[in-house]
Amino acid sequence: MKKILNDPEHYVAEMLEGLCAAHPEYYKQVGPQGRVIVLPNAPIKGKVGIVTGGGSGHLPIFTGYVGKGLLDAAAIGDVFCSPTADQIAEAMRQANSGAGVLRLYGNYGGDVMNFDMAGEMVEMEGIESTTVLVADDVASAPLEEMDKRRGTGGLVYAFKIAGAKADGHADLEEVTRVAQKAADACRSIGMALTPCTVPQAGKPGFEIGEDEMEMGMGIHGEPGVWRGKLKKADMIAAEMLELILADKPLKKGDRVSVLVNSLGATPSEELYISYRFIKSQLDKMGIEIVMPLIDRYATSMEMTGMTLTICLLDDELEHLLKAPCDCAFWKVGCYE
Amino acid sequence: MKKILNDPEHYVAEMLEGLCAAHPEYYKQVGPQGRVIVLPNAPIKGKVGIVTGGGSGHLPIFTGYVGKGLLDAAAIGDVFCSPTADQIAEAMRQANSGAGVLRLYGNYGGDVMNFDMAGEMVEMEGIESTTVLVADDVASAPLEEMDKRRGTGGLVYAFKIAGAKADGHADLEEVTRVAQKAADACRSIGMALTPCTVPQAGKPGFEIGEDEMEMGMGIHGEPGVWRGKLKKADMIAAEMLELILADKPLKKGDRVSVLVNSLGATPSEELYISYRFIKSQLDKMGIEIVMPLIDRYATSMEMTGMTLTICLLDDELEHLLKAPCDCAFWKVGCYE
Amino acid sequence: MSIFSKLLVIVHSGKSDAMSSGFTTEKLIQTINIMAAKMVKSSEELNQLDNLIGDGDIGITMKNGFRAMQEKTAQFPEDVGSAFMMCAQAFTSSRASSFATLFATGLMAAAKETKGMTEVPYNQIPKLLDAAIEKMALRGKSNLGDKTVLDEMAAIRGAIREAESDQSLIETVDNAAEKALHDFKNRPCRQGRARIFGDRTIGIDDPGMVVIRLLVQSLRDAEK
Amino acid sequence: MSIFSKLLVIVHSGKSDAMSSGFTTEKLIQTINIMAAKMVKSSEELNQLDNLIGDGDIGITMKNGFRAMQEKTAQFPEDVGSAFMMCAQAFTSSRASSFATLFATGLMAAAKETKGMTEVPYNQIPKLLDAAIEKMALRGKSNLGDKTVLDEMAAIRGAIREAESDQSLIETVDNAAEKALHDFKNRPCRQGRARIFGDRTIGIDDPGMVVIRLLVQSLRDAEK
Ligand SMILES: Nc1ncnc2c1ncn2[C@@H]1O[C@H](COP(=O)(O)OP(=O)(O)O)[C@@H](O)[C@H]1O
Ligand SMILES: Nc1ncnc2c1ncn2[C@@H]1O[C@H](COP(=O)(O)OP(=O)(O)O)[C@@H](O)[C@H]1O
Ligand SMILES: [Mg+2]
Ligand SMILES: [Mg+2]
Ligand SMILES: [Mg+2]
Ligand SMILES: [Mg+2]
Repeated sequence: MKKILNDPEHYVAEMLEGLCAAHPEYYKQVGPQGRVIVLPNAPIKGKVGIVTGGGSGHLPIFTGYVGKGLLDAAAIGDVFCSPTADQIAEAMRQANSGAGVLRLYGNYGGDVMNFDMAGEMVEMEGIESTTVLVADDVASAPLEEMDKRRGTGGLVYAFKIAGAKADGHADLEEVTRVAQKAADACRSIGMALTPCTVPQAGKPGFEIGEDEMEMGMGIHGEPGVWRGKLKKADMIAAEMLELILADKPLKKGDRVSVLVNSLGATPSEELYISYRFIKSQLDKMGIEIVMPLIDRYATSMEMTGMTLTICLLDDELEHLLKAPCDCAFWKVGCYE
Repeated sequence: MKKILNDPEHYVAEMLEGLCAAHPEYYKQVGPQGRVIVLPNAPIKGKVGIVTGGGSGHLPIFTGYVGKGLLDAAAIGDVFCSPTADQIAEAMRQANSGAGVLRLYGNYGGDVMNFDMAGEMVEMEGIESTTVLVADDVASAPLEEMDKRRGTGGLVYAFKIAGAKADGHADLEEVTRVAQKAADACRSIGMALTPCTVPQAGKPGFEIGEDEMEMGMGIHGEPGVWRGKLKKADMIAAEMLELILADKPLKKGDRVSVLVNSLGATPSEELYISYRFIKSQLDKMGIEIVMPLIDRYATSMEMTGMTLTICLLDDELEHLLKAPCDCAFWKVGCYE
Repeated sequence: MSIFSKLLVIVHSGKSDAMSSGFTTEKLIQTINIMAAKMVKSSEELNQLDNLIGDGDIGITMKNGFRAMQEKTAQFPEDVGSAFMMCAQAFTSSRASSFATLFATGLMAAAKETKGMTEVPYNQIPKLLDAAIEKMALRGKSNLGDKTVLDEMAAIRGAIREAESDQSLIETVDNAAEKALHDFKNRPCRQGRARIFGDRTIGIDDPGMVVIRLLVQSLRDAEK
Repeated sequence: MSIFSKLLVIVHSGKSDAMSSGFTTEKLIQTINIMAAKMVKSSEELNQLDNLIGDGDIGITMKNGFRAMQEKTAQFPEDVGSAFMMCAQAFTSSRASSFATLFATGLMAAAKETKGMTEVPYNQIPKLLDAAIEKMALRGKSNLGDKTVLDEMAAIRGAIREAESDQSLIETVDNAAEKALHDFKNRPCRQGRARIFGDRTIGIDDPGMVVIRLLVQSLRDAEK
């Protein structure tokens, strides 16, 4: 295991300690086992709180997106493990100013159960809350079973758009509505070239041949659509785009944002090579790209591979996407 | 070679095409073979132009730091190869508004020769220029031969600080002075766990055992101080800090910025684990950390490893470091 | 006669006995200890199984979860409901995973049913099991037949109902547990991480079902 | 008699001959073609050598550089100086690397010396070589003895000066080239990427020196 770490048991604790020490203006560590990260000035009076959570190992997701115009709190589990219900409940308490809390997270079984349980726990304390699940990975279930799909790059758009809406002091119903709208607007697909290693496991999560790739693989190494010889960048991008467009057709004149996201080891250079092709295809179709995101937004530690997300915009979503936000990993526009 | 690319011969061209297509507000592609990337509104009237250059494969370095409050133009070579003198000369022409041009780049033999040659070329055209070399890697030569050291993370501080100075419309002499001051204020050291592959070479740049690390390794895989068994994160950080402090002692009350930089594959989680320890050590010494930078600022594609840079600040450098800047990879503060 | 056997005997016969008229906190602790030993021993095997169609952690979950419960037993109150609640809390807070959450959900259901009781009549045990299955299904948004922990628990519940005699009860339950595993082996998992593997889960035991099967086995072995 | 041999003979004797009174653009093209073939053939071997103590690209540099020059030969003007200048430009613009820049610097020095001449008297060749070495040393901020291309060129320059007869000149130069390589083999590289490898470069030929040695060899072989 080629990782820079101390005891694998302390991986998450030390990571969070470093994160909060580096950026105290964005992240405050509280809650059971210190697994709740909250905006230092939360809860913000009159503002709907947005809470997320999930496993560690995906920075900037989840914790990293706690910030202005983004999330108010996140509950963070071990690497690739859900946070516990009481951690999530504490994140919700921290985020609640009385205006209610949106639970906004990815559709993974363990997370759903714990977020539901947490919701029930704080409900008894009088905290009103709603849920929006991001389930954007088209490779994880067919269209008929959309509700079984897992969440991936779409989380980034949902965080940004819901965060901007809450920033404007919309009420819980409105924030929930746009969060759901953003989640519904996104489709994603991933591909991987090499696995990553969960520190506590000590060995790679899967094996794959020296000349192989897997199309449609999930961010924890969940099996995808096919595994075979590594293809050329343009072929890969073309297929990813095709899989997304088959699921959510786009037409001339549509405006979309595109997220070309590295799973960790894949360098920016390769993301730009891929983006180049994706843009050329969308150009041909008469589809306009707005605010493309090309970097590491949702990773699996040192996994090699990338995900592509397309978010279909309308005026409302575009406006919210372009609104200011500020966290250690992502800044849009300016707060003044 | 597990890379997402088309023809290795077109790696750099396609990468630049994607970069400029994604962020036309920051990057315009001009010059011989399209290897000059320039701010769309350059040259900026009355402003000293800052030009850098170097090999591809290090994003955000070099091209990525063309932006407001940063660089005006960059000449970019093949992966790990210097740009040509005529590309550099063209970058200088593009950046020159008449206020002169600072050539600010890393101390690598090939680059120095080509920047010198370019300087001579444009001198005949009446473009005034100066040179500041960043040579911050303490592992690459002993203190007595400082001028032989290569440039690494210190480039980021030099770009930021010189860029802010030029942004304030200081003259060439002043911009050159603070650039040199920033370069002198930085010390860096790297370590690597796995190599990266130059696309045109098709195979990893070096070999290293499954349980080995190399301390002091350069960003192109240049040999370091020692190679041996992979140590724990805190031991690695302690040794890196020690090597830097032996070269540039710090005292109680000093203010520094710290850059913990991933070479590519090493995830943010591990950077934060390392930062945690570095901060605790500096805290003990009574040294204050200002604006820590913890991310991928200077990479070697998919290499696993990290570099540590310490930049000793005075009021002037701190002020310039915190001044606004804006490029696709790094935003500080706000332009309004 | 072991606690478990006695428990099952009495559950089945529907009559309480003078010596041990019900399930107490003390008996809960004994049960936990028996099961904990089995989970520690089987941890690696369970991880390996979960690794085939999941993330390879269910063994850690069970080991940590039972250890966390054991650490709390000294503070267990006489109130069986509160003791069950402490079990649930210990189990979830040790480590979040689908199974931990489901298991804790089941324990909470039992807690609700037994709140305020220092002795739970054995014949109420089937009710606890029913409550647990119901709440766990709600929590997991899953149905019987999805090849999950629920199917194994339902099989046990069924065996208790149908056992022909008091003496054969533990054997019947144990056989039912084994049979359910076998019956589901060649069906696909339709919940949790395993779902995504689809037909590749055919021929592989569901890790959650195996956990329950092992817990039953630990009680049967303790009786021998 | 080959061009190169004739060139050396005349350089050495200091007298020009009627048939071929000097070095012309045409002869430059012939020389480039001979050398280009050698560089194409040796490209992989040179890369491997550079890989030991550098970045493994000097073979590509030379192959591409000579090909770039060949692509320009059709447009070479009669003015030898301008032709040399076009060589320098072709060489640098094809690919930047230390060696390409140094080689181009040398070609530019030659260009300056021969500007406006359609025929360069052979006896001026040593002057061109001197100018190239001087400018290259300035460009590389390096000294003789650093185990670089400069040392190989200096050895050749020295051999021309000391050759005992016209006929033996090409042999003398070739031997000197070989000897210089041998003499420096067990010294450490003090410039370029190789410098960082320090004493590990002892026992390994400097790639830049080997390039020059191969170029000389190609001319000697062409004469046979
Ligand atoms: N939605 C669900 N409903 C019922 N049982 C489930 C559900 N999801 C998972 N399980 C059970 O949990 C087991 C996996 O537990 P665990 O390894 O803790 O999951 P994970 O690591 O994916 O969070 C499965 O074998 C299955 O029996
Ligand atoms: N500063 C220098 N002065 C003289 N010669 C140099 C210098 N740097 C490199 N060289 C020569 O160039 C050769 C390496 O060329 P090349 O492979 O193109 O370098 P790089 O790939 O490092 O840019 C060396 O073998 C040496 O002969
Ligand atoms: Mg599991
Ligand atoms: Mg798990
Ligand atoms: Mg080289
Ligand atoms: Mg090179």
